[in-house]
Amino acid sequence: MGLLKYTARRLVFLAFLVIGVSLVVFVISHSVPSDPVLANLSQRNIDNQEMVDSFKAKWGLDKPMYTQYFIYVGNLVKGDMGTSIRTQRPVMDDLKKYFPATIELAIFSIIIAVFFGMLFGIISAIKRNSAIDQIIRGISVVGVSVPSFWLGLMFLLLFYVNLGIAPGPGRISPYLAPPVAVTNLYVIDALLAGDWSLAVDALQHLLLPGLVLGSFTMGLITRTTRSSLLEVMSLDFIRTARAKGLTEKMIIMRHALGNALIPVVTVIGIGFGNLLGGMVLVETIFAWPGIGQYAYKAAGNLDFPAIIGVSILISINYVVINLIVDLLYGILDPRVRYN
Amino acid sequence: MRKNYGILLALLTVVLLFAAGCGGSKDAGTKPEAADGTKQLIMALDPDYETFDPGLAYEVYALLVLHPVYDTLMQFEDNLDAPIYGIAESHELSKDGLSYTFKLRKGIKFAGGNALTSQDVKWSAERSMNLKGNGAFLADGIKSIETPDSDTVVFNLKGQDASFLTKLTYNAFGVIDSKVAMENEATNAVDANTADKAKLWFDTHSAGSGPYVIESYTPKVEVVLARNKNYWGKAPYYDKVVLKAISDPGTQLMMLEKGDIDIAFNLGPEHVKQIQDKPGIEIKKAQSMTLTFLLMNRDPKIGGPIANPDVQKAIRLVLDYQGMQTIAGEGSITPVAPFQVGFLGTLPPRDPKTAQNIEKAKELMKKAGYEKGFKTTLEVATLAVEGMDLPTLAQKIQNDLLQIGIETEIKTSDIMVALDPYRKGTQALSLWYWGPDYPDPNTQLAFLPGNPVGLRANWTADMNPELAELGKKAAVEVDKATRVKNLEEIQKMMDEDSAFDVLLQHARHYATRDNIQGTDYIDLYKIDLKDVSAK
Amino acid sequence: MDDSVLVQVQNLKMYFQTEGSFSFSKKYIKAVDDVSFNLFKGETFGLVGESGCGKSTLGRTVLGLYKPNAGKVIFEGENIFSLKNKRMKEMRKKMQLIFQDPSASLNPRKTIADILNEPFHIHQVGTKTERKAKIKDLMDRVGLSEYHLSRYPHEMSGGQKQRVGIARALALNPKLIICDEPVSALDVSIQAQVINLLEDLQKEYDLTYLFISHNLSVVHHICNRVGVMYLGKLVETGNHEDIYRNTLHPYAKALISAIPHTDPDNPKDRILLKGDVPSPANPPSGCRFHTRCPERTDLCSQAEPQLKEVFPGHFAACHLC
Amino acid sequence: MSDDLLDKDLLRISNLNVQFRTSEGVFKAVRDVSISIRSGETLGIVGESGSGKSVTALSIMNLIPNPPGEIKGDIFFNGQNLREMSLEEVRKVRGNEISMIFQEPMTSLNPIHTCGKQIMEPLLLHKGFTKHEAKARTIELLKMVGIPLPEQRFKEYPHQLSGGMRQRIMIAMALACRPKLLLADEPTTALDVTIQAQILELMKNLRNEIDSAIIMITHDLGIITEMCHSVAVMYAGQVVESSPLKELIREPLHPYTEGLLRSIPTITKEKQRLYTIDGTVPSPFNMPPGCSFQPRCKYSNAICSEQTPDLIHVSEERAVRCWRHAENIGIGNRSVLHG
Amino acid sequence: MLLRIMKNNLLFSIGIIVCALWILIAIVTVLVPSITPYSYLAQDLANRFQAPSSAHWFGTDSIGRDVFSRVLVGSRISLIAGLITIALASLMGMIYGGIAGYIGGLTDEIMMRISEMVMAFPGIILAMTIAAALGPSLHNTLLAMVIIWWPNYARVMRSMVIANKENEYVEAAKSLGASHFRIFFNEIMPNSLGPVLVLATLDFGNAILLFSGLSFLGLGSPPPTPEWGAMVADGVLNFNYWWIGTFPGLAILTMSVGTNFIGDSLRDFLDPRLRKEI
Repeated sequence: MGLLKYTARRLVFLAFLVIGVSLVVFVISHSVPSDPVLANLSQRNIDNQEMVDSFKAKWGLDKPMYTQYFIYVGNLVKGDMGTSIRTQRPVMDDLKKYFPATIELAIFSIIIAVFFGMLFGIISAIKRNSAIDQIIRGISVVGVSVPSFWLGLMFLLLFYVNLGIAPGPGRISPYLAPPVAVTNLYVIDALLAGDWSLAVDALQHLLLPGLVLGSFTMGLITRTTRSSLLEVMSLDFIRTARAKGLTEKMIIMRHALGNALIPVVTVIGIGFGNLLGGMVLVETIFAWPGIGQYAYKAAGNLDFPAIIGVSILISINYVVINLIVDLLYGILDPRVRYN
Repeated sequence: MRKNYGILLALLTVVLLFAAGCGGSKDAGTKPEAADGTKQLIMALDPDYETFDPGLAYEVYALLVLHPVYDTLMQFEDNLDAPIYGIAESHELSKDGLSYTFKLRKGIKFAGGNALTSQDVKWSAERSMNLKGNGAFLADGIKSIETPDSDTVVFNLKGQDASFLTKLTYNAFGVIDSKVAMENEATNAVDANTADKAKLWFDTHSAGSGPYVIESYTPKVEVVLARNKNYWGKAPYYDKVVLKAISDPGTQLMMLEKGDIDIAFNLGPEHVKQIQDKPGIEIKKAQSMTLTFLLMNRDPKIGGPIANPDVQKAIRLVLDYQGMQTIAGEGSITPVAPFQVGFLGTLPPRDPKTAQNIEKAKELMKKAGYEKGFKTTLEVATLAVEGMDLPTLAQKIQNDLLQIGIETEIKTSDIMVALDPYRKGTQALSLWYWGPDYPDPNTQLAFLPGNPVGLRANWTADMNPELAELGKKAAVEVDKATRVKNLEEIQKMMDEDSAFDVLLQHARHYATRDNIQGTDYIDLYKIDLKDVSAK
Repeated sequence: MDDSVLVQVQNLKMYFQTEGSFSFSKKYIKAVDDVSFNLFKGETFGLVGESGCGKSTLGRTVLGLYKPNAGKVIFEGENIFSLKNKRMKEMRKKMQLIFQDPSASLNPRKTIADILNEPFHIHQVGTKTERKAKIKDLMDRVGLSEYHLSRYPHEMSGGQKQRVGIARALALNPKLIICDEPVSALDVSIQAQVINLLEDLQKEYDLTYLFISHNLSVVHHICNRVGVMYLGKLVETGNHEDIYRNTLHPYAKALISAIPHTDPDNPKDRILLKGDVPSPANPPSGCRFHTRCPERTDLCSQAEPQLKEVFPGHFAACHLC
Repeated sequence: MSDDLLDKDLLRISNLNVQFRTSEGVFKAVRDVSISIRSGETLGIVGESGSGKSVTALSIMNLIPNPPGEIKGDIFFNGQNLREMSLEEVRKVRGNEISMIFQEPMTSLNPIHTCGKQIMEPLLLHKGFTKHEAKARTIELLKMVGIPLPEQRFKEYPHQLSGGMRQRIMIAMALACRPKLLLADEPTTALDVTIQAQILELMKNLRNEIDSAIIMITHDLGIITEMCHSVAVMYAGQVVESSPLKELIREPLHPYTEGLLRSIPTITKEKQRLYTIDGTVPSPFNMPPGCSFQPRCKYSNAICSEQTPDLIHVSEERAVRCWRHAENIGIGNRSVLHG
Repeated sequence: MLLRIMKNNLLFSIGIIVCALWILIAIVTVLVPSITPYSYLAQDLANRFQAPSSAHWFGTDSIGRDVFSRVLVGSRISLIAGLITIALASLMGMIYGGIAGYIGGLTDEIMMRISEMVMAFPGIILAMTIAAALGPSLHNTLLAMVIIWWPNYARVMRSMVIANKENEYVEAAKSLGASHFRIFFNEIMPNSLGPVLVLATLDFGNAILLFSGLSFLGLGSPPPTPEWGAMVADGVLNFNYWWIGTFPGLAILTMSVGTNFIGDSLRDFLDPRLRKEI
């Protein structure tokens, strides 16, 4: 009951969010000095009033703002986000095309980040204040502090150019054709198509950008796991477990870790959100055809239908991730369900 | 439960990493042949195309893709002076210079199997006109199109046009299989700009008669062209051409070095230097038709002190063209006026060593009453022109202008945003680039006072009536000798008085693996893909 | 009412909402549910009960810190809930609060001097020198030295902090002090010191105490009259002697018998209650104590007993009395 | 020390010293504590907060975190010195032969495991029970500690239970392996008066049933009076008096004990001004010279502030750490328990 | 206190030293511009793309400017950007969150939903849009960053205020008749600042990172400002001259690592849960 109610409330918020986000971009789009009409016609056509008019009519730019907004929301409800001024394609189609690439990378890097982050965090907490703890803390802080665009550059220089042990930018090697699009996640599509070598190739291409993108989240998770585990280890029920005669390993595995994971889940959620933000930079460096590059181009060109589309998508994503995190909370922490 | 998930996750990650790490070390470095023996060309470029609808596409790289897909009546081979026949066999120009009659080659079939007729030529051109896309202006001069028979097509013009044959080389006149197109909701009707729904189809399919067809298009990733089995001409060497979208020149360079790609097309002059001595790589250089110029507004309300013609002349004299050519890279030159070297009638470029005259510039500043200098804004779009970063050049200009006391603040913005004030003519001082709309000097007349680009500097015809008048004459002149004379005169006048200072005509730098050939630069197409082959 | 009454509490109800403000089904915790009693001038009225019975909420509501759902608190003839802001601020001077946790009730970022200056500052009382003298006097009264003034709360012991809390309460010369578990966080040896101090101050300043505690021994020691609370209700009130020697309500009996005694030679019989205190969000029907009452009858689960005067001045809310 | 002494005592602590190194310096939480308890006996340790009573109990279980804590001294349990055992061996004793109940039933149970699972844990660990057997025994235990509907409670999480119920779970857990010694560290302090009475009653009943020795740690002399046979009074880390209960109540020997007894208000006492012990407990970092209680003691004289008194036996069963009694008995008769 | 933490914490000491060094560099290069080996603006086209050498420690860039001098001068921009963003965002967030937390109820609910909306909004896209629309400049970029950033502080501040609101010393002030204003600013605020300050220290590095990311995308101050992110972008353009991008990148890294070391250690130090002592 509580859970359903909670989920329903989040979904209502989601609707408000979509309206709010689109409204914000709409207001920005109409308060900027630049004119998207002029920005998107060729040098010649700008002098042709007929062309300008037909362009404006096509995008509804000749109507007042609130009318445009209502038109937009009306279409949005029908699943139509309008047409990108820049790519001249429906925004929805663009998003469908670019988003899977981003999601594939994000999922991969979150897996890396969670695995190493938790591993490092646990080691660090167990060996608190030892040399290895200091080293891990150092690494995690560097992970949080390193500029991703720079790290990507360094990784490519080192592993791709100089050592030749990693593949270059892009989702797959240039000489390979992408797999038949089913999910648009290349690794999965390649496996579905039974093309093992293509799947491996796609995985290899995920490695460097995944590491770069995941470094921040990994640092965050390491840090949180460490402090959360330390905190839990100082709680009374750990003393109870010790008094029962459990070994330290049993205490950590059975009693501490489960409790320590709870705040880590939040951080994973935050990290996932951050990934989508950090995408812009990493995708630029690794020529990754994802939503980040799309958003970057859209923003630079004041392609407002696309900007609204991306913003809504990422906002929804944020809410959905938060919802998942909250639901996970309920699974990890039995107290939540009843409060 | 939880524990099991953890172990599963760990195992999965380890396996993934292992697979990735091992495979990586084995595969990187060489481009393996496709298993089935198909020959494949891979070119990396920083594309600007957004659509492959021949009626709408107007981007710089659109013709790279569309030229080998859609045949045109006229085309260029290597020399931009004179177009040669494409699918036209011959043509006649009426005495009044207003009517072109073309005979089509016989027996040409579209990739889909339909025969190509004069109807298709007419339909395609009309569709372009009515779609009112960015390239539609090329057809502005056309009054009507007639098709007396299936292999004859007649273009009736509104007025004489010396560059009409050149204009026909554009994709706007690319011949589409009208039957296939109409099946996919295309139309050539007057209301095509709203009624035509074929754009999305054209993005990922093609209906042309060229040597290649569009096999697939993944925006921001790649375009794959496949051999057209019905092609009427000599079959191209490669079965497949893959155009990889890789925006970063450094990345292109890396991939070329690794052998992952055959052509790295967007290299800056500096990248080229890096790989000069690397084995397996061939460096290509060519004169590009792209200009970089400084716009100086003539309207005192906008330009302030900049609007003063003496100040503008002083700026032309104080700039260090030699330094700029260093930045733009080897092969770049500085034309006297906005007419590219390589076009009919263009004067020899400036000698960068002697072009700079700071003393005289200072005198002119004094004469204009700005001996102490002034402050202004230098607007520039953030992009690279032929591998040269425009903001970098802006910093060089900023530095040079300080010598006559002009302090500039650089204002950068994205190209699409910067275009707005540029077109409205509200920029005082700005750095811009220009590529010809079609390979004919007439396209450059836009820079003259009263003409579209001239007006962006608020340089109206009454400010230099003589020059404006000469420009009007040059536009319609068809006699070659008179054209040359007129054009030369215009350039000389613009050297004396102009709202523009042409800084650079760029060189195009790119590189290929040294085992391929036929990759010479043609400004219109960049590279004619059908001509590329292995050595 | 005669002049001897300082405060009349009439039918006070204080409910707290448990669900968020957007919720449709609002749930309430009935922390104080229809409570009436009087406080006489100069007396110490003890309010006892287990945690969650609403005694602290009652104390704070009497002080006007909460806005009750119903009822009145008449202080010297005025209902404090109908007072305007300015008048209420004046009224604040007359009643003060001493807290259970001496470390939580002192702002950790202020020195003792700052803390004691605050009442004067808020009410704009006295000049700087007057305030200084008054603070010095207060410190003296509660047994602290002048050098403590520059300290921060965390630099002092629990007992000293509680003395500061008492000094602050005394600053504005109140008539009523509500002592909310003032000694339960203190060690035994310190507890006695503070109890003695409170007793001394009462005599000296003619104070009335509302003394809230779960410790029946302490209440026995310090109070003239006692009220026993259970689940938001007052179940028995009366003189100290009435309550301890002639207990009426079964709950009060159990409570008193549960006190660990210090006489090893006379172990006494104990009334052990079954189960736990029900949730105040969902109290039992009828008599709220009937679920645990060893003497319950059928009537108890149906009708709610009213507080009635069984003996003169000795009230109880039980069907059996 | 004679053999029969060892035989009689289930647990004998001698010369226990525990100190903590903190950033503010070293503080001695427990100083020269010697306590012994026989099977079936209930010993009360009473003292104010910071007197070292909890630390003493935790030291028996070797639950003092090290660092910062350091334990010195001997703890004989069943004739074996726990201090000389390896950590592994100590673990086999913990929760098995010695178990412990903590003050806060709220925080001493792991919130993410069911009550049943937590009670079963020592059975599986120490007794080698199968899960099935352990469950049967757990239900039995739950019944024993008076929990209604034990099968249902078995599956519930701690937060679903009231404080009193949780403390019963703790007791069931502590008794699971039928320990020889039960340490109860303020088991009722966090509970309400009526619930406290229930729990004390339960413990009294169980004591008769299971025949373990109990060490009851509390600050409440009332609880000691109800539960214990003998008492050790602690002040500032030292045992200042140890005695059978009745004699202590009747005739306290140490001034601190006397003050403690007299300063507690009771409902049996006449209303009169309370006796007070002046001053406060000294800071563990800044102990007064000589007797720790000397600054607050009304009997103190010159020697008290110069020399620390030893814990001396005034009779077979009574010992006190005070110069008054040392002098009364005379130097010659002093039987020093240690040192 | 500082020295005491430093003594026991290697990472903290490193952080303090690194940050102090950068602040020193920033101040000295402002006060004595001639201290850099070259002017950060001086172009020397004859000596462009020089590899690191004794003449140019970090080499030269595409128009022959000394990378070392530019990295040194660039420190002031990153520091100022971090400082202003954090200061404004925390101030705004503190007031907003403080009000929401103190008033509570429906107001709180609505205010928090709004801040959540801002948080859900993809920050970097908002920043890019603002920068593209208003034109890239330092203050537009900072404006965008503040707009993205404040909800974090609002959330922390709100939870602190809600927690502190329940404190007995607040009730004590209320019972003395203190006004809401006084209670809020005198009792609640000072005690809620700690976590916000820790967050601010931790965030400082993040702000520098975001700022450099935006300037990497060309959304910072216009050239020739020696912004580190823009310099890395320059390095990407001139890929094979590794020094152009590597050194400014290292500068961002060290500054960000330094502040993170400090923030991390401060949080550990100030978090009583991690300093539990018996």
